[in-house]
Amino acid sequence: MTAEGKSLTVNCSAIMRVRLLLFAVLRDIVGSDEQQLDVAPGTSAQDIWSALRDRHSRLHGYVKPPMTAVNLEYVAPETILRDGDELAFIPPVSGG
Amino acid sequence: MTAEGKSLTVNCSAIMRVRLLLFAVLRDIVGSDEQQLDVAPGTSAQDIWSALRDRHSRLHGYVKPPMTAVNLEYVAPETILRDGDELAFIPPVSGG
Amino acid sequence: MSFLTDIAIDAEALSAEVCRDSDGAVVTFSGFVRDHHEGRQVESIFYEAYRPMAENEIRRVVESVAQRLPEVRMAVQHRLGLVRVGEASIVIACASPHRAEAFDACRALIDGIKEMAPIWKKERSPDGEEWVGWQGGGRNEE
Amino acid sequence: MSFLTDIAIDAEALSAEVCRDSDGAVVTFSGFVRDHHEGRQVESIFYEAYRPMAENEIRRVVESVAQRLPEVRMAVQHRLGLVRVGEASIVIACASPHRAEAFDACRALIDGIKEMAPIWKKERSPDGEEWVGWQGGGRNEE
Repeated sequence: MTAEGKSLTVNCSAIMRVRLLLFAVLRDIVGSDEQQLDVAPGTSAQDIWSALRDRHSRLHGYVKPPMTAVNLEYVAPETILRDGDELAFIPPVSGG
Repeated sequence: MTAEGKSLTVNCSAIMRVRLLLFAVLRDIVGSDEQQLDVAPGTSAQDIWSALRDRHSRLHGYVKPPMTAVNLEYVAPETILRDGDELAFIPPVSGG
Repeated sequence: MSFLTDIAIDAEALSAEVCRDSDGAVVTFSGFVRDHHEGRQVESIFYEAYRPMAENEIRRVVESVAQRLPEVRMAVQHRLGLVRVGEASIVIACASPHRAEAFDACRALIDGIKEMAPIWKKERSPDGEEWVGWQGGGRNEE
Repeated sequence: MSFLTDIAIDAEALSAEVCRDSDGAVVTFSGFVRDHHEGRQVESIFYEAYRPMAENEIRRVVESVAQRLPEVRMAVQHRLGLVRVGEASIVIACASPHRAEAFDACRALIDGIKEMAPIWKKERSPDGEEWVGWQGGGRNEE
């Protein structure tokens, strides 16, 4: 796994593009609100989280992501991503 | 028991004065919203109701009054009245 | 302050009255005159009260809720006289730091007031007027 | 129609929007920014949302309540951006022929929206700013 600039690369043989959105405290931790990721077929949301976690010490304690959404729907973190997906990790919500 | 004009006399040896208030459908049935009653010591709210009932056919089926209030408080119909009391029979309420 | 009013109720003012900066939740209940009741068309409702007793009974309901839920601030206005379809006959506002208590208080207030306050309504429909509920002519004992 | 707004919410307009002449009850919930939270003084809250998903999730909550309580008409507005102490962050209005359903729907909506909608708040106090709740730095598995 390599990490160049702001882009987060999970697999070198990537042939799919996934858009990662980051909100609230996660955006502050990661330092950006959106990243374009090139990922290999078979990559799960959990795989992306694990890569994110490896790069940010405040996330080290979190083996699992808080909540995961793909294309505006809550999904299990094990969900396999597809080309063009919009992925978001949802920090615990506090609306209302 | 005698009934003259609008006043309702429960006992001829009356020495107490009670104010009877009538609301909503009861006022319409009785034809007045307020009556000054001369009653004997020991007269209960139930006694007043029974006299009222004898005089108005639409009340004949009601041995008991709907609800009874003396001096702005709900009371049991058996409550003995005292001089100066304000008595009201409360038809089932429908506020709100 | 009186719980009864002869003019239109200002719901917004009632909410503002109870809500402090330490309150996170305001729940309101508004009762409106409906355009129908038990199959009849309704044009307006005339509300009558045994005023001093209605004030007492509403205060008593408010006090009993306040005792159980001391963090909630409450306001109640019940309208009397002629109320037209679409106008509010009662508005209740409950403010609290948290929402559970505000919902609880608001529901308890309207239930208690409907049960206890000596207030009656006469419906006016195209066919005439009629007191709602008990109208005499029946019986309560065999 | 959007459930999210960047300007002050008009609670009265929201009630008027849902209430028809056949409705006897309107229950509203308003969430306000409080002047304190967990011992800290609060001056304002900044609300952020994953907007398209928040719209979807709120619509989903509304639809699930509508399916269970088909007689209730509902309106929801959640404010985003900077909201000061004493201003409403969310207003919900539920109108129904009878009050039980209106209370039920209103409570279910605020509970569901608070649980599901991807919306976050950052508190601004005299000491600085802080996201409420989860802030990283802990752990979720041994």
